[in-house]
Amino acid sequence: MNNRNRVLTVNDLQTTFFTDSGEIPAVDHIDFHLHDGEILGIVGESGCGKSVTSLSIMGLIPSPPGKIVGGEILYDSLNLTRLSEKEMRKIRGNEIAMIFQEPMTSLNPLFTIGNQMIEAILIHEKGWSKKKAEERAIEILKLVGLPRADGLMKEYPHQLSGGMRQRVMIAMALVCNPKILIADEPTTALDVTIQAQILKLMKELNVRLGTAILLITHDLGVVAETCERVIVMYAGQIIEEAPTKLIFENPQHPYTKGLIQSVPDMRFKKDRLHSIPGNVPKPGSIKSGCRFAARCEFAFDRCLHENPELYSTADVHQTRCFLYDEERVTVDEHKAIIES
Amino acid sequence: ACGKGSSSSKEDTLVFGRGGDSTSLDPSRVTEGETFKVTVNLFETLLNFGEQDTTIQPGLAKEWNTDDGLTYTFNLEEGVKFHDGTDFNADAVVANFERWANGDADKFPYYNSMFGGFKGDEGHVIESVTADGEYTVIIKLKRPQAPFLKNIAMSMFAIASPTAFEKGDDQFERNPVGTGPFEFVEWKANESITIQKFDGYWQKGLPKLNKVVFRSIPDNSARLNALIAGEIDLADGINPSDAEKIEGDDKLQLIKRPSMNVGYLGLTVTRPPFDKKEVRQALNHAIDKETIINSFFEGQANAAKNPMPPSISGYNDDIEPYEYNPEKAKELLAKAGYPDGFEMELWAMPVPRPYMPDGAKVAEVIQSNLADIGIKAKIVSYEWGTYLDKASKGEADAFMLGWTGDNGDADNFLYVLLDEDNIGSNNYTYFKNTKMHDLFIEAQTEVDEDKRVELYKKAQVIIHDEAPWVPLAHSTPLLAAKKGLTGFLPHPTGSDLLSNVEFK
Amino acid sequence: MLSYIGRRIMQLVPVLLGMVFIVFMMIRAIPGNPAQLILGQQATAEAIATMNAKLGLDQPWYTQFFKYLGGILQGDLGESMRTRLPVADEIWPHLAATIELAFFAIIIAIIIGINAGIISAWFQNSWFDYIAMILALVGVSMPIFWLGLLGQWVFAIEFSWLPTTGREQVRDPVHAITNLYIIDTMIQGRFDQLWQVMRHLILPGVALATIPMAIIARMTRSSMLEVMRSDYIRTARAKGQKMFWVVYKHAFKNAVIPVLTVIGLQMGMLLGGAILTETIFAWPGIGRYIYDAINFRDYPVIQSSILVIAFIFVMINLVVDLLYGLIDSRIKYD
Amino acid sequence: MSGKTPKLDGIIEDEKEKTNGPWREAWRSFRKSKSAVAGMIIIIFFILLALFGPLIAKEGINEQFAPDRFQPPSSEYWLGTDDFGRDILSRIIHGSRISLSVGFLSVIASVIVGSFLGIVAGYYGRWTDTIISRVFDIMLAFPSILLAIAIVSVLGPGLENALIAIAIINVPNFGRLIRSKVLSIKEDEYIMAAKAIGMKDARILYSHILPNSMAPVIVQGTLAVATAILEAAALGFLGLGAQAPQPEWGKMLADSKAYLQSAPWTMIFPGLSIMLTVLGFNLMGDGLRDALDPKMKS
Amino acid sequence: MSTKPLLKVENLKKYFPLKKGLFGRTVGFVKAVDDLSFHVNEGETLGIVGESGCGKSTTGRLLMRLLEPTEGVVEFDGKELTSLTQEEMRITRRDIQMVFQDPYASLNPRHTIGKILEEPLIVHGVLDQIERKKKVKEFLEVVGLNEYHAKRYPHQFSGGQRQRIGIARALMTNPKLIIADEPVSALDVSIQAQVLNLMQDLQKDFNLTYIFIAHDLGVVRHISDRVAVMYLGKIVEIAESEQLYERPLHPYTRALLSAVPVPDPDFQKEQIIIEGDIPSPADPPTGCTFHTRCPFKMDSCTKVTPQLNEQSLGHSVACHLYDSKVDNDIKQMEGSL
Ligand SMILES: Nc1ncnc2c1ncn2[C@@H]1O[C@H](COP(=O)(O)OP(=O)(O)OP(=O)(O)O)[C@@H](O)[C@H]1O
Ligand SMILES: Nc1ncnc2c1ncn2[C@@H]1O[C@H](COP(=O)(O)OP(=O)(O)OP(=O)(O)O)[C@@H](O)[C@H]1O
Ligand SMILES: [Mg+2]
Ligand SMILES: [Mg+2]
Repeated sequence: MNNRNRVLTVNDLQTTFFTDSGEIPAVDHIDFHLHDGEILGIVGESGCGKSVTSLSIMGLIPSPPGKIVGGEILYDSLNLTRLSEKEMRKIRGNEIAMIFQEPMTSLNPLFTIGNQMIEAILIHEKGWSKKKAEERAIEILKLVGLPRADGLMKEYPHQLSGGMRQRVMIAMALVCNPKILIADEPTTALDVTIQAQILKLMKELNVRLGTAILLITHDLGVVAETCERVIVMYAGQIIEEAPTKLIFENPQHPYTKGLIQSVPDMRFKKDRLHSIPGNVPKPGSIKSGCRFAARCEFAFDRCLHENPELYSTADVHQTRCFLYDEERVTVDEHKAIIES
Repeated sequence: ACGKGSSSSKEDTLVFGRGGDSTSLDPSRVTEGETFKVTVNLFETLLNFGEQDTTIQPGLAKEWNTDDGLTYTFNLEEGVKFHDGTDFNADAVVANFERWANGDADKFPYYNSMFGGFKGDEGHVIESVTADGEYTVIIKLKRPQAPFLKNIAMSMFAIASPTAFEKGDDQFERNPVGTGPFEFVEWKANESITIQKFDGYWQKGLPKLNKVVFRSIPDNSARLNALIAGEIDLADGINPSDAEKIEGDDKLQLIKRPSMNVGYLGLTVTRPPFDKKEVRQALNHAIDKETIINSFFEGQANAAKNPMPPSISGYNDDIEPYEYNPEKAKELLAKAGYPDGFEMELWAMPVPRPYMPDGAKVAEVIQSNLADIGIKAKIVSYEWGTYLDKASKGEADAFMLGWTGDNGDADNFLYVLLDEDNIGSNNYTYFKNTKMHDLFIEAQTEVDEDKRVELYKKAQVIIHDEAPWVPLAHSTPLLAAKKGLTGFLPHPTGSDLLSNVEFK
Repeated sequence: MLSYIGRRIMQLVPVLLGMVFIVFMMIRAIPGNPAQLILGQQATAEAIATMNAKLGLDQPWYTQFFKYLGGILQGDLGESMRTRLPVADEIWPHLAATIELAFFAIIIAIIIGINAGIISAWFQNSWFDYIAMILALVGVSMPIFWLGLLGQWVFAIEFSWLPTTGREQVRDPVHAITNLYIIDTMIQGRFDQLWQVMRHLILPGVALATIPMAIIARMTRSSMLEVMRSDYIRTARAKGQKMFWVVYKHAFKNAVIPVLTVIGLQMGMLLGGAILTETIFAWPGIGRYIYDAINFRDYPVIQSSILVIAFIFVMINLVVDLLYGLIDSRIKYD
Repeated sequence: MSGKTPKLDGIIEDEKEKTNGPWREAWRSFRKSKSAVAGMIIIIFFILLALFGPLIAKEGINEQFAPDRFQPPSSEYWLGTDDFGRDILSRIIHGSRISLSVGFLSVIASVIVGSFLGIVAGYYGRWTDTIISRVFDIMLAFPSILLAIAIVSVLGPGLENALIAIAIINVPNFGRLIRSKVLSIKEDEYIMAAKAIGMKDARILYSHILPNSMAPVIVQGTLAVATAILEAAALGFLGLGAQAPQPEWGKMLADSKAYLQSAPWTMIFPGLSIMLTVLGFNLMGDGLRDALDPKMKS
Repeated sequence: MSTKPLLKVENLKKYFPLKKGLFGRTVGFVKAVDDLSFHVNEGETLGIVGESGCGKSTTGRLLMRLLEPTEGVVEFDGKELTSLTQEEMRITRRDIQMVFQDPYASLNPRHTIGKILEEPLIVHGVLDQIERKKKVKEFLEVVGLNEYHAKRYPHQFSGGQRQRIGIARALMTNPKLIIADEPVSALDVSIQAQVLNLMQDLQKDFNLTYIFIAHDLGVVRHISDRVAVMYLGKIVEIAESEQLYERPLHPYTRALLSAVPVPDPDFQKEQIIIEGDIPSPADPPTGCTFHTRCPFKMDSCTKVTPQLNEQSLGHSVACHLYDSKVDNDIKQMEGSL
């Protein structure tokens, strides 16, 4: 897995919203990367910064009030944070495409599907004739499993069901064969049976087209079924990162553990759910110490004053928790002993 | 016809800005001045007024005479043609009189009031109008009517082309055909009326202008602005306050219309406390006419002491005006039983009129004058229609109003405005005096001018003493024109003949 | 669609009937007698009585009302009491004058207002946004009669750049065909006159345009801001679309409906509400016509012209509603 | 595990902040908007002027002093004098009383009548709704200024009648607003919740629906004061509103428009006063809308 | 747990008329709830699941008569609710309370929490002012909030706290039955667990009966004793929750269960992905409403509407596969599943 190319690398990214009521560090020093052709999941509760991360990559942070204040986003070796709006436009939709949570509102209600598909093509394929673009649009609509693609071209979004719209969104994202597809909670608004259809489609496309997918979700089930690797976010930070299997078998961060335990499982009945006390904090509301300390049953002194780093506990497993800092502590202690 | 004037290099189109549009172009059917302003140039009357007064001059009739004041003979101009080519002759005149006499008050309101009714009516003055040959017309009256010739000279009794009006009255008032120096071209409602030189006009060399456009600009200041900007050449209804400025402008000239009007404050004698003569006299003493004239007529007026202007024969100049004297006024009030004054409504005119350019403001001065003698006056105003209606019903305590003479006869002021016969119409004060009434009736049938003058002078003494009015001013209505405009002689009646006007 | 229009017009009937009734009753409540006004100060009591009879004013109100209604149903708007002309003939030139002015004004207002609103929303919180919005606020707060007078003073009198009043150069009057002078001069190929007509439109047009312009700008801005937050705008940008097209194609089309509503309402307002401008600029329009008619108690004129204006007003709304459907296929007319 | 006792949950990280009601909250966000505060300052300025100005302005408003006619602004007459030689500043100060009271009173009257009709129409629906809505439709199909002119013609010109006319023409605006508000609040889930606890209709109306429709009424009301002032001035300008010698701004404008060129100050200042006051209300209305309308809140 | 039915529903229907045109002609009906029959025993939790628009919320509202049913009988605690007058019903609402999906929208933004909680007591005229305040305080604590929260407004709380307030409000009048319409679907996972636990605790403490509406099958299983599965306004299957999840009978239930992603990457499940979308309730398919998407569609499915049949004790299903006539076929089908 490691020998695969990194198509996207995020280093120390910081995105802050400068609002009337203060600065909100919605994304607070995050590092991660996406391999060629993999499906990487990002999970976390509402407001933890998942969408802001993805919008930062796309260069679509609403500004003002938002701004990328630090770090870099490397697409291959191109730093996206440095690009001009014009250069960025060439990347968007062409190299990196994105689909959003709400299929109901993500399509412009006043233009036909065809119009919006063709637009997406012509933006990047300057020399194409309208006819050619239309053919391509129909081809790709068929690819995402939409019946009567020809007819759909002339229809308006409101004439389609939610599942169909999400398929159109995916088709629109794929028209230019992007390297990366960012999917921000693509199925949250859909019914389970429809969700299953869409997830299946995304997996198929990932295999067929080799598109790397960054799948954002808050549903651990979706992650378990779809992703190879998972990032868990909490209050603007990555708190754990590991291959999917590892996360579920051996969750390390107390929050990840709690999260996994608090989901009612359909397969069997738990007597009582585990519950993490307290509320999900807003980014920036906790100034010092570990963001999770206040809700953490294992919290100790250090947690309240110092923010832990991401500690690698295994080759592919990283956790932001002092509980996994033991090694270092011991090393430091050794040093101290030797020096004395 | 359009676009005709645009090419010629000599300036021969006059744009005359005025306050309102005409309602009709058939002068016999309306009573309103804006119509006559136009029709006086389209039509002619048997007799004319003087250029700037109301003396009787020849018109379409070059001579006229009467022996007994009952039979009048008119000898007509020959070779005159209507704009439509119809010949003007005695038959045409008869046809016009027949038309009027067979109408009703609704159709020909002025005929009704000037000649006492229509054919068959008891009060109808005209016995018959007949042609005696091509160019002689004989008018017989039932009884003498003193101002008869003046009446004949009024612009409403203009002679129209029978061919034209026989097509129908309603059709005619949109397409007027007369013998005047100008013929009708176009009427754009509320915007402009265009008339142009009548090539077949009988008086050689007239008119001097090729075209005249009457343009309605309701707002006085806007009209002046248009004049300054050169969009119009002549503007009626200039605010007295602008006079100084116009005189100072070397591109403009100020033109004064001879005054034949009176502006007054009427006191409704049926409403206490104005039923008391002393109170009415007190008001006469209390009001500072000088300030009013200086401030709101900008000096373009004379203080009034009688209900008619001095230019009209019969004016009594011997009358001593009530002096401005608040103390005396207070005394009179006390005598009448109001030592501490009282409260009253003071009705202010909502619209500017030549005799009262700014009623509301004058009312404010009067209000403060009255306050000086302890009378609390509340200024009330209705819009014009209501104002007249309510005032004529005697609902006002004191109201401002005025009158512009139609034919320059004393009867047209005194009888119309103050006689008991006109209570409910133009006598808004409800003033009644038998002695005065008798004088008026006598004067109406008296043909001897000197005797008439005496009668009216006597009447004025009575009016002065009874004081149903506070006569305020005889204003000089102002016009302004472009510098090069000559030959424009404004007429006291407000109907200005433009045939001599030209640009230099 | 056609049946929708038909139904809408059917729904109009009670509104218009109600209006006729209200206007009818209201103007009869205005004190003052038309006969007196027609006949003038000199009129005798009997003349007034004859006149009343002739005008039918001596009949009970319901007889008058139903007579009037009956006339309207036959397309007869009555006859002016003052000028004795059929109201239908008289109305058009006045209405045309106002329509020309109102259209000119609304077009200025739309072009400037919409673009100012769009740009303000696009560059929210920029100096352009601030200045445009302050101007817009000043615009809605403007007593237009004051603005008109000042404009007249500065541009027509002090600098003589523009004519002070009227619709045309009176010395060279436009030959009226449709009474819409812009069209008339074009039909006749008189482009010199067209130029003059346009010059006459500018001052009153701008004065009249001020308020709608400001309202449209504000409405466009807020509607655009709302739309710009929506998901499909993000989608359009994620496709790599240029901001210009995102704003003018995707966002504007979605933002335009409330703006259209406002435009429709304002246009209706301009048609009848131009009285002040018409007074100041001696514009021979319908507002002035009605105002004079009120002063003269010219009942048929008041009734009919208000009816006509209201009818146009409601028709504008209908057109606006139909436009919604053209823009937004989700809106169905059935 | 801490999940055992639900009582523990939720109270962590709950600092005891002050209670902030929605009104206080609105006030906070209102205060943040510079333009809203500017608007409020303008209004307060004019209100103070109206209340105390007459004490300061020593010149009588109606004292005519003919020798001082048309004095340009000077140290003696800050804003100059008019055609009666009256001090324009004093008249403007007194005029603020008229404009503000016409603005406020007419709007209050239309809010009361409009709310009543709107609630009846919105809450009871059916034929009352149909009738009331139709009447509103009819009234709204008149150009408002024409309607005002017609009403004033019926009642007779004068300040009180102008006020009544303005109040009448604004009734349908408020009526519709309230009606639509009532209709939309009726569908809100907390109304469902109130019904679910067995609340009576009347109580729902006055304890839930009314308070929640107040915010837009306040916003609309503030903006309506602005238009009312403009309308009053327009009527004054046409001679149908305030009568002489009342120093109403619109009337002052009309009285002095003849002197635009010779004494421009006579009309510039009243016009400015109208514009400023109206601007103040518009600014404040905008600020209130942002503060009170939850839809605009981010 | 007693087996006495607290609530009995028979043939409950709600058709919303589709209006059209100037005079509001009715041109059709949205059959939001179409012929439901079920019962809820005292002290138990009945879960109702189904995809969006299938009529879950409508059912909930019909039970409280917040909507008037088109047809059918609701019997609560021996009383026939559907025949009560408005006033009687209003009073009866003391005993049936509701918890809503969107905790923010269901709280009046202009009232303090104290007022919101006190209101049910005022409305039903129970207790005097002092006692009411005491009870408010008590119940705030019951749901894990604090006394001082009474002075605050809804917008000052987090989603989970608001939902606690919603629950507290429902408890104020000591109801017997609580209808919870998706009470946790707007909440985050970790918060959801808190609220579910709270609801379970309260059920024990106050001997409550729940009707728990949700679309999350995991949550429903966790909290329910029995579960009803709805599809297009009809119950297609109802059973003890163990039964339903372990041995689902209806093809829709199976598809639904198989579609739920399981948070366990190692778990291998049968994948039945049903094609297509839910048809519109305004124009439901004839016969079995599921036949358009059913992998086991038979001829009879397009024509005959299947009735709920009890297959084993307490386990009913509405599917022609289980009609006795086609008993043989079932066995074959079962094999192939
Ligand atoms: N336009 C904005 N202005 C101010 N703050 C913002 C804005 N957008 C996001 N934030 C802040 O950034 C934080 C992260 O938001 P983000 O949308 O990334 O959350 P998320 O993880 O996607 O949540 P969800 O699951 O609800 O979509 C939020 O807490 C929010 O306060
Ligand atoms: N007042 C109403 N008028 C008309 N149709 C309605 C009304 N309320 C609900 N419906 C329709 O009835 C059907 C069932 O709605 P309901 O709200 O009960 O579904 P639900 O199962 O609760 O869905 P969700 O999971 O989205 O909340 C839907 O198709 C809806 O459109
Ligand atoms: Mg998000
Ligand atoms: Mg629901």
